[in-house]
Amino acid sequence: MTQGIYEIRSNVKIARDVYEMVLSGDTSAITAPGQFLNIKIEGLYLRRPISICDWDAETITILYKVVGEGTEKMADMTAGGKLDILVGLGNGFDMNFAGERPLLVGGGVGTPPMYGLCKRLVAMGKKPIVILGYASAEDVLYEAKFLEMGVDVRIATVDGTRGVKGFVTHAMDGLDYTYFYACGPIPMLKALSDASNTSGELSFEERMGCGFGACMGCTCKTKYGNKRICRDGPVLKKEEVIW
Amino acid sequence: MTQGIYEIRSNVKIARDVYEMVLSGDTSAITAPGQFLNIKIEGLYLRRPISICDWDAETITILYKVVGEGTEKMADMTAGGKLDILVGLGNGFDMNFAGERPLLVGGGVGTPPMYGLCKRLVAMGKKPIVILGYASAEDVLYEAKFLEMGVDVRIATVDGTRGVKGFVTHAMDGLDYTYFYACGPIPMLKALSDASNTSGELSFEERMGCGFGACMGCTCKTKYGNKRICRDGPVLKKEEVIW
Amino acid sequence: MVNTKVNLCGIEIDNPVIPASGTFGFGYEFAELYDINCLGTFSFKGTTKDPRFGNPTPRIAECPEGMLNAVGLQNPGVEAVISEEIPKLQKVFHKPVMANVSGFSKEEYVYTCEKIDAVDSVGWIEVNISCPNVHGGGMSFGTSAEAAGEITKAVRAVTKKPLIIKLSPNVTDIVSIAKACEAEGADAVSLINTLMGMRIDLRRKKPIIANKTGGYSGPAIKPVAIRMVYQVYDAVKIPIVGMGGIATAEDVLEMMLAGATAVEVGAANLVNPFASRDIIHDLPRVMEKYGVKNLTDIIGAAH
Amino acid sequence: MVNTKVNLCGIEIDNPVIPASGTFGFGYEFAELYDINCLGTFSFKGTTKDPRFGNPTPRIAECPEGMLNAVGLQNPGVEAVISEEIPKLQKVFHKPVMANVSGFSKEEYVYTCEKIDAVDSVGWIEVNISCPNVHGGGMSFGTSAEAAGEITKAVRAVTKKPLIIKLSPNVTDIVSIAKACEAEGADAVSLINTLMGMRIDLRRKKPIIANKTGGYSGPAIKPVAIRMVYQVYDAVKIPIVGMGGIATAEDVLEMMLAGATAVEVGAANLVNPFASRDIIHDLPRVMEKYGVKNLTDIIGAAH
Repeated sequence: MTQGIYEIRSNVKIARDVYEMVLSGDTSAITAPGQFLNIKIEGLYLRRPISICDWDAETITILYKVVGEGTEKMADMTAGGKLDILVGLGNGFDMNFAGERPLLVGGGVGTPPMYGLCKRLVAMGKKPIVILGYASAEDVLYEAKFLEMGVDVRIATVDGTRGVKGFVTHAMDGLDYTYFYACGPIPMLKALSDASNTSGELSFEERMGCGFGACMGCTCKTKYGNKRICRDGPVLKKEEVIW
Repeated sequence: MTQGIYEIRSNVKIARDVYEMVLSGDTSAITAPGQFLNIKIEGLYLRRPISICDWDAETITILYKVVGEGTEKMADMTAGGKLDILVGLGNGFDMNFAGERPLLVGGGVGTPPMYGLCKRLVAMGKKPIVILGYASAEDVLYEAKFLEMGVDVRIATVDGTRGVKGFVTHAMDGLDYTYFYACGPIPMLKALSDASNTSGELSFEERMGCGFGACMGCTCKTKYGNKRICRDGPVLKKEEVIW
Repeated sequence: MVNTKVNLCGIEIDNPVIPASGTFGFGYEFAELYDINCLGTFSFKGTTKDPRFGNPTPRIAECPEGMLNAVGLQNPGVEAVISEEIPKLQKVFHKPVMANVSGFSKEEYVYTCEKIDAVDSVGWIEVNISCPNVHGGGMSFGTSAEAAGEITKAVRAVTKKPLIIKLSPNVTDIVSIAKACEAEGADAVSLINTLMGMRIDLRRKKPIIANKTGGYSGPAIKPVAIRMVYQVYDAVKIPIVGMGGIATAEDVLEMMLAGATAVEVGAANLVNPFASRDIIHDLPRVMEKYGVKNLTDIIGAAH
Repeated sequence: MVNTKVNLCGIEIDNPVIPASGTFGFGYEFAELYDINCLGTFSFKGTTKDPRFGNPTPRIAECPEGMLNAVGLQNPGVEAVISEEIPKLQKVFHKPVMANVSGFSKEEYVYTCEKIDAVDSVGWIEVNISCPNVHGGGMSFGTSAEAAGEITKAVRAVTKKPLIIKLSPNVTDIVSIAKACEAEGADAVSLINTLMGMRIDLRRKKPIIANKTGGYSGPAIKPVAIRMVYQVYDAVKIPIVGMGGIATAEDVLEMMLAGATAVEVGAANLVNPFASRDIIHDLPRVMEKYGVKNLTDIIGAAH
C-alpha cells in the first residue's frame, strides 16, 4: 500500500450512472488485479473504496456507479483535479490457479476488476471466457473493450434487453472452464458458486473504516477463520466462503 | 441584507499578514460605510464577518488580517474563485453628524471601514482628518490611497518606525475636529472616546453566530439597552457605550 | 404529488419543518428575507419570567461541522414577549406559533406557562428543561427523570395547550426522562437540545467562550440526535419533535424514519438564513427520490 | 528546541501522542508504513478473556466529520494476544505498550488484567469500561460511579502496573465516575470513548449499522471531549489521557490545555494511516507558534 496524490486525467460517463475515471500517479503498489483504491473525497470523512479496473506504469482506471454522496461528488470532478488515494489495497486475484480456460464473471459494477484480470490472463496466454450480467442494456460496461482482447464474451440482462435474458448463471450452461473468478452482488456470487463445477475466487464488498486492516470494520467469518475484507480479501476462495 | 455568490477579482498581500480582496457581484444591499460582509468559507461552519473597505456599483473591496483558520483559508484563495456571502450587514456610520472637519481614526485592521467612509465624506465636501495607528511601519494600510484623496493623514506606530511614536491618541493633540468616527481595538476606542471633546461613533467587534441578528451571540449592554453588535451595531454612539 | 402535512399534537401543519428556539428570534428578522408562512411553525426565543441579558461575550465558537453557543437565555421577559414581541410576530406569521419557555424554578416555569397559555396565537408550549448555558438553571431539571416529571406535572396543570418538553442529550438515560414526561402529561417531547462542549483558544490559552462551556449544535450532533430519537420512539407513545443538526431535506427524512413526527432546524438558520425555506422547497424532490408519498408514513419506519 | 516529553504515571514518554485502542491493531500493520517507535506509545486492540468475533456487518457508517463503528470488541482473546500478537508487536515496537482490556463481568476484567499484568512489555493497562457496542457489556460499568469504582478496585488488586480507566461520555456526570475511579486506586483516567450514535439509510429505511447504534468518533466529538477533560481535571488529581477527535498537533495542544497529560489519536489513523506520525512531526512547529517550550507546562493551563 502507498498513499499519494493522483491527478484526474479524465472522468466520463460510460453507462447509466456509471463513470470511468483515469488517474495518473504512482502505480507501483498494485500487485494483482482485484485490488482496490481508497479515495479521500473533500467534505466526507471516510475514504471511499473503489475497485481497480486497469492500470499501467503511470495510470489507474476505475469505473464507479453513482449510488450516494461520495460517488455523486466524484461524478462532478474534472480533469486536472487532485485526489489523495491509498493504492494497492487488498489481496487481489491469484492468477496462478487460472488454468487454460478460466471463467470470469462480473455483475454490474463487479465488471471492472474482471477487465484488468482478463487483460493479464490473455497476456499470460490463457483463453478466458467472460460473462457479464446487468439489469438492462443501458448498464452494460466495457463490452467492446473485452471483445478487443479477442475473448469469448457473453452478456446477460435481467430484462432481456441485451444478450441472454436472466442472470449470469443462465449464460453459463454447458460451459467448459478450468477455474472461475467473480465479482458482483452477493446473490450472484452465491448462485455462481453453487452452479460452478470448479474451484474459484470471489470478490466481496463491505462497508469499510480504514481499508487497510486496522479497524476490523469489515470482518467476515470464513471456514478458515475471521477475515478482513479489506486486507485478507476482498478476494476469497470458493472453498472458504460461509454463505 | 442580501445573500449572493461573489467572484474573487483579486486577492493580494498589501502589508504584514494583511490581504486586500476585491469581489464582484451585487452591491445594492450596502447602505453605509462601516457595514460588513459575512463570508462562508469551505470547511468552516460559521461565516466570517469582515468589514467593507470600499464598494462601487459592482465590486466590494475588503482588507483582512490572517489571524486564524478562516483568514488563513482566505489568503489561499485566488482570482476566479466564488464565495457565498451575506452583504450589507450592520448599521454602518451615520455621515449626517460629520460636521465640516470629522476625525477618522483607524487602528490596525480598523483602517478599512475608515477608507470607504473617508471617500464618501470627501465626496460630500467634508475635510476629514485621518489618524491611523499600527504596531509598526510594516503594518501600515492604504496610506497612499488616503493621501490620494487629499486628506490630512497622520500615522502613529507603537514602535515609532513610522510617524508619531505611540498610540493614535498621541497624534490627536491639539487637533480641531467636529465629530469622530473610529474602528480598532477596544483599548484604542476607549482611549479615543475619553480623549475626544466631541461626539462620535465607534465600531465594535464581537464573535458572531449569524451576523444578522437572529442568534443573540454578540449582544452588548449599552446605556440605551441591549444591542446586537451585528445588527444594531457594529457602530455605536460614544454616548451610549458602557466601557 | 407528495403530501408533506403532519399532525403535531392535534394541530395539522403544512410540513414538519420548524425553526428551533434561539435561532429564529421572534420571526420578524427572517420575515424580511422570505415569507415565513411557508414554515410548519417555528419555536420562538426562549422566554423566562424576568428579562435576562444572558451570559457575557464571547458567546460563540466555531466547531467541526457545528458551533458552540452560550447565549444564556437572553430575552425581554414574558410580559414584554406577550406585549411587544408576539404582536410583531403576528404581523408576519399567521399560523399557530410554538412558544418556548425556560425557568430557574418550578414556580417560574408555571408563572411563564400560565401567561403564555392566555395567548391565542400560541399553538404549542415547548418547555425547555435542558438549557446547558445557565448555571444552576434549566439544565438540572433536564438531567433527572424525577425533576423532569415534576416540572411537566406543574406546567401541565396550568395549560390545556399541547405541551412539549424539550430534553437534554447530556444524560446517561434520555429514555427514562422522556417516559417521566409522558407519565406526567406531556403531549410530546422534543430532542435533542445542544451537547455541552468547549473550545480552547490556543493563543490566549483560555476557553473561547466567556461562560467556558457552550451548547454544541450543527450537523456534528446529528448522529447522537438520530440515536436518541430512535431510542425514545421505542419507549413512548407521544410524538417526538426531532432536532440536532438538521440542514437538508434528507436530514428531515432520516430524523422522521428514526421516529420524529416533526423536526426542528436550528444552527442551519444561522449559517444560511434561508435554510428552513430551502429545506421545505426541497422536501418534495427528496420524498420522490426515496419513494415517500406521505411524510406521515415514514414516522418511525426505520424500527 | 522544544521539549515534547511527558510523564504518564511514572513512565516518561517521548511525546504525548498515543494511537487509541481499536484504531491501531497490534501495531504491525502500521509498522509496514512507518517506524512506529516515533510514538509515545500506543494502546492495542481491546482484549477480552475469550476470543470474540464482534458484531455482524455493516459495522461502519459515515458521519459529519466523523464515523460510527460497532466492531464490538473483535479480538482473539487474551491467551492468543499474549502468545501471538504481543510477540509480533515486540518485533516492531520497542517501548512499553499500553494494553487495553475489556470484559463482561468483574471476573472477566480481573482475569484478563491478571494475565496482562505478567507481560513485561506492557507499560500501562487501560481498562475500557465504556464500550458502547456490546449489549449488556462494558458500557454498563461505565455509566455509574459505583460500578466504575467496583471494577477499578477489583483490577487494582491484581496489577501493580499503572492502571488507566477509560470512561464513557454517554453519561450525565462523568466527573463523579472519574472521582470514583480515582478513589479506588486508578492511576489515571482516559476519556472520552465514543458517543453513541446512529445513521439511517434512506434507501433501505433502516439503520446503516447492523447493530443499529455505533460509537461516534472523529473531529465532530472533540468539543465534547475537551469539555469533559476540562471538567474532570478540576475534580481529580490523577493524570488524564485525553481523546476524541484529535487529528492535528493543534488538537494535542488544545486537549492538553484542557487538562490532558497525554492524548490518544483514534479515527484519524483510519482516514490517514500516517496521522499519528504526522502529528508528532508537526508538534515542535506548533509548539513554537504558540510559545510552548515544554509540553508539560501547558497541562491544564486553560484553567
